Amino acid sequence: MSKRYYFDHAATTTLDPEVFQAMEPFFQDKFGNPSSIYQEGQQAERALTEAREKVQQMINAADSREIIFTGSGTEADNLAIKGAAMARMDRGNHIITSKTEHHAVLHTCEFLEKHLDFEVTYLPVDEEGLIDLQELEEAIRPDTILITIMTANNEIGTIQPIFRIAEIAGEHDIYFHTDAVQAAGQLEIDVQQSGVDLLSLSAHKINGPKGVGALYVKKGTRLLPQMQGGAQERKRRASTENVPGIVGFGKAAELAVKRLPEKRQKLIKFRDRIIDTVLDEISEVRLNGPRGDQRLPNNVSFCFRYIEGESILLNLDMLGIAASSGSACTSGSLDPSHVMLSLGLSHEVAHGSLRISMGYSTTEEEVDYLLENLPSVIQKLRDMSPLYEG
Amino acid sequence: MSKRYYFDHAATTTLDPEVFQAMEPFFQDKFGNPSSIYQEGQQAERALTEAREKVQQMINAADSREIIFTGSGTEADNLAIKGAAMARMDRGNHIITSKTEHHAVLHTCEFLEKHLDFEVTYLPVDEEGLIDLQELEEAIRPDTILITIMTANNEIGTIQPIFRIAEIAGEHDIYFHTDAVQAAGQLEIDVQQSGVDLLSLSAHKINGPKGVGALYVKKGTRLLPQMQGGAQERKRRASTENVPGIVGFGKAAELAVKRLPEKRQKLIKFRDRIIDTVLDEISEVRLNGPRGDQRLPNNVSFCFRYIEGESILLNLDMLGIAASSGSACTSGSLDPSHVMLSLGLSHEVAHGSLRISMGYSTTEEEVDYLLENLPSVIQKLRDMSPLYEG
Amino acid sequence: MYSDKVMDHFQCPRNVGKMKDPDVVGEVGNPTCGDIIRVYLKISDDEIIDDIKFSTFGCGAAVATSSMVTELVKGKPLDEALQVSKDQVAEALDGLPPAKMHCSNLAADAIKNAISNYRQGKTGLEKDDPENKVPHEHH
Amino acid sequence: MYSDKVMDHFQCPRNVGKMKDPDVVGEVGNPTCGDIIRVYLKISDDEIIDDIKFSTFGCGAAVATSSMVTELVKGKPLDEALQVSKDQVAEALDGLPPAKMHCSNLAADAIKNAISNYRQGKTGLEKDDPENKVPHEHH
Ligand SMILES: Cc1ncc(COP(=O)(O)O)c(C=O)c1O
Ligand SMILES: Cc1ncc(COP(=O)(O)O)c(C=O)c1O
Repeated sequence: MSKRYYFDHAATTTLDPEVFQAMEPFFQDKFGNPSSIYQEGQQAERALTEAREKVQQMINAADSREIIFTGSGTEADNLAIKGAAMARMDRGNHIITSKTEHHAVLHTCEFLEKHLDFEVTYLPVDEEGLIDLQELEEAIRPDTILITIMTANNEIGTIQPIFRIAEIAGEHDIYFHTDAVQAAGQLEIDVQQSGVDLLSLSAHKINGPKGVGALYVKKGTRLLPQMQGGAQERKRRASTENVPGIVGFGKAAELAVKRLPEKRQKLIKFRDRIIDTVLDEISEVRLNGPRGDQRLPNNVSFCFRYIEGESILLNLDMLGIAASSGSACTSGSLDPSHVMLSLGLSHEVAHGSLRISMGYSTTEEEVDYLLENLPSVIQKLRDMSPLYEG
Repeated sequence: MSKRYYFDHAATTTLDPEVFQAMEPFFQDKFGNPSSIYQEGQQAERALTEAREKVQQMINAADSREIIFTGSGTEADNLAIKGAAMARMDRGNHIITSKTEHHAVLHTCEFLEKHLDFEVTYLPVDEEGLIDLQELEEAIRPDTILITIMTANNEIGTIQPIFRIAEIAGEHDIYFHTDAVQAAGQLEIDVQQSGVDLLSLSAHKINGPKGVGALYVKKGTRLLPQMQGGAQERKRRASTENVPGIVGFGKAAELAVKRLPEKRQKLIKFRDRIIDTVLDEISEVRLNGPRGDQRLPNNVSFCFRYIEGESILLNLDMLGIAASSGSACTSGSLDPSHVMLSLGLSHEVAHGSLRISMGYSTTEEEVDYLLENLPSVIQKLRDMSPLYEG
Repeated sequence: MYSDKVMDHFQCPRNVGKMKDPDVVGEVGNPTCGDIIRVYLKISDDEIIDDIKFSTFGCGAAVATSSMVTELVKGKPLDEALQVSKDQVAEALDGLPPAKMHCSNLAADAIKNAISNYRQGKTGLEKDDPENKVPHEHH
Repeated sequence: MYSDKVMDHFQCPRNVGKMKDPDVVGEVGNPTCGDIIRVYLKISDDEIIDDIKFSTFGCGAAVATSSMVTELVKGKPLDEALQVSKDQVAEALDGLPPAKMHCSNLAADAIKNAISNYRQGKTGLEKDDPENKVPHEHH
């Protein structure tokens, strides 16, 4: 493979060498089962505790026991929503979420509607992807038991007003879950200050390993476990623990905290340069999501008219650039991304979306290369589009 | 750590060096998300396909698409049981299982009883841990939709008559799930010949990585997915795939198949030698589980009267030996293992259980060492027991 | 995901572009689905496709199948061009991913639409004639 | 899981063994729970614990707490020995895992049972006297 320019850090990230180093001993040397009482087991158990404390610190939880390790960010979302909903069925069966949540949240809510008789309100968003707090308040009913709104959107980078949502939820004694999978490593997360009850994380988005996630569960929050079996994770998530994976998550969390200020500054600069340059050099393009502080530092999202996303990606790939799109062809369904459609875009426009997402390792030179090559790719595709008259 | 003698392969195994080698490139180099259409993603996707084919081959499934990768053996059990039960609610709500299943099965059944109005029959076992096929037939009702009986028991090594159970289930159009987590790598598994509908596996029991499992789902079997989100695993298990873990599982499956005949022969020899020697040299000891072909090649389980399991383990640990017990102290509950109690043992006797489980790497020298040291540990503890008059 | 042949046709599409004065055009698909294929034909007096161009809004498969179809029908009599099927196009490209067989393999239909227009004496460029464009239905 | 001190007392229990002719014995626990602790005492005329031995059926914590208790009370007057509490035992061992605090930390109770037997003029070895043995209740 010749030189690659990776601009899809929101999809997944490479494992940081330091993280790999931290994990390595736990594959062969320190391979014990943490439930075992002999040396190998106790060693593994201690490693879990350390990792738990590092994840705790990343989100400033009060106690490391508030962290449940899971097998993915998706599982954390499923556990939070099903677990809280089923635990609170005695109080009501209404859930509030938004239309731009990740499928791990949306499809979980739909599962509860379809199979367990819950009712779900899907809040609309404005053209920048923000929910309206007044609409949220109006959607609250006496039987509302859970609000789940993501901290930051994976496609368009919109940051929701989490503190205010937590406050509103608290006033009505409603649990508040937030999917912070994309926010972690990009923003400071402080569960005590924000007052959320449940928060999902995923290791592979912050240069940690794939196949490990975590759910923060504030002390006292009722949660019905969704994985039955052994007594692991204080009986809240059965399964022999993925020790190397969890150790890697801990290390990745530690690095994420350390690197945040510098990374943030760098990526905001790159982000704004990409946005400015593209809006300047390419016609008939739309920026998806807000500008400034309400946008994730590492996310850029455009819709280019008259062309289709997969074709953009394949052309970029041929040039060594990896990026993503919410076009139907890449979403695994017939429709383009539900996030794009929620912004009020037509199908045609939504098909032409391109997400550029950056990470810790992104360099100026990579951004240069992207900006040099993107305009001609767009033009090439427009030239072969029957919709483009230019 | 000085030289260790690891006799707890049923709890977990060390990662085979070849497996580690197979996984390693997928952490940093080939880190793409399999859902991505650019090179990095497609490379990861191909690796998943290869791993799936290797797991397929280990159990002789007809099609690799019948394999769903999960985050653990526990998750495979949960998905099989909840997924099949919820998919078949239109046909009935009765499930049959046995009293000696792993908690991943038992507690999942209890979850369905408690929260989703299913009814569960827990079949008793005889003193060797075998279910009675006649009792199974008698337990079948018109509304029985699922039978879940493990292939081989994790504590006492009893192998259930899977072929016959599958036949009985088939005659009544009942789905048959079997937890083969402990059987894999020890016995030949052939899902086509045995006719099971659903079968659970876990990588870390066969020198693969922790945090990866798999569920075999025979083509045409209805299954309601239990993890909602993206379209991974053909929409049956959402989550970004644990690519290195799955690749490792594939390699471990390949090695397990290759090594089975030789390993089997070796371990049966060791197993029978341990059983014979202990029964010969130590008084008032009970072998748990059957002898011969109905017992897993790698499992030995005893109850030693007058003494308690955790104390045995700690003493062995001090001598460098790692083993396990079903005593209350090690089970995380107040009662000793439900498996021991199901055999009809008293609490007192059940507390004194010791499981010795072997693996591919077990050597004759390790067995020698164990047999040299076990009798004096037992005697030392008996000498300090108020129950022992000897 | 895509065969080398598909990627080759995507990377270097044959006969791509808009034709200044075609005898007839055909079009299929719609922007909502994310796939539109338009073909421009020059047809000789004895009903041979003398020249062909295409323009496509769509994914890799849509571009590659368009390119392949133009290769398959160029120089052929109309009756033969009408025989070109989706399966043939996919086969000539060493196969397509299952999800792409239906949605993005529309180029043969565009040819049929063009020929049908031609035989009805239309150019396919008349405004507001619904028959000019074949919408693409999802089943 | 266990502190070094616990492991030390487990590995080399102090005062372990059965006493040939004790003045009194005390016992607590039952085999169903998986923990029984028996203590054997020699008591001087001025009510000092001159010698003590224990035997234990139980886990690591049960053995270590038994060992520690015998050290704490040996040479002490009975009234002082009665003051030894579970928390003191656990503390002297640099702590116990939470799950072990209640179930396996019974040795102080065994001492109390022995002293109570002694003061009632019993040896604690009488057969069929239910008061001789303190069953261990789970809450
Ligand atoms: C916002 C958001 N939530 C949840 C997930 C799911 O996490 P995972 O891939 O670990 O299952 C992702 C990424 O895929 C995400 O971007
Ligand atoms: C029989 C059996 N089933 C299920 C499991 C659970 O598998 P995992 O540890 O991968 O969750 C185990 C082992 O823990 C087992 O022995």
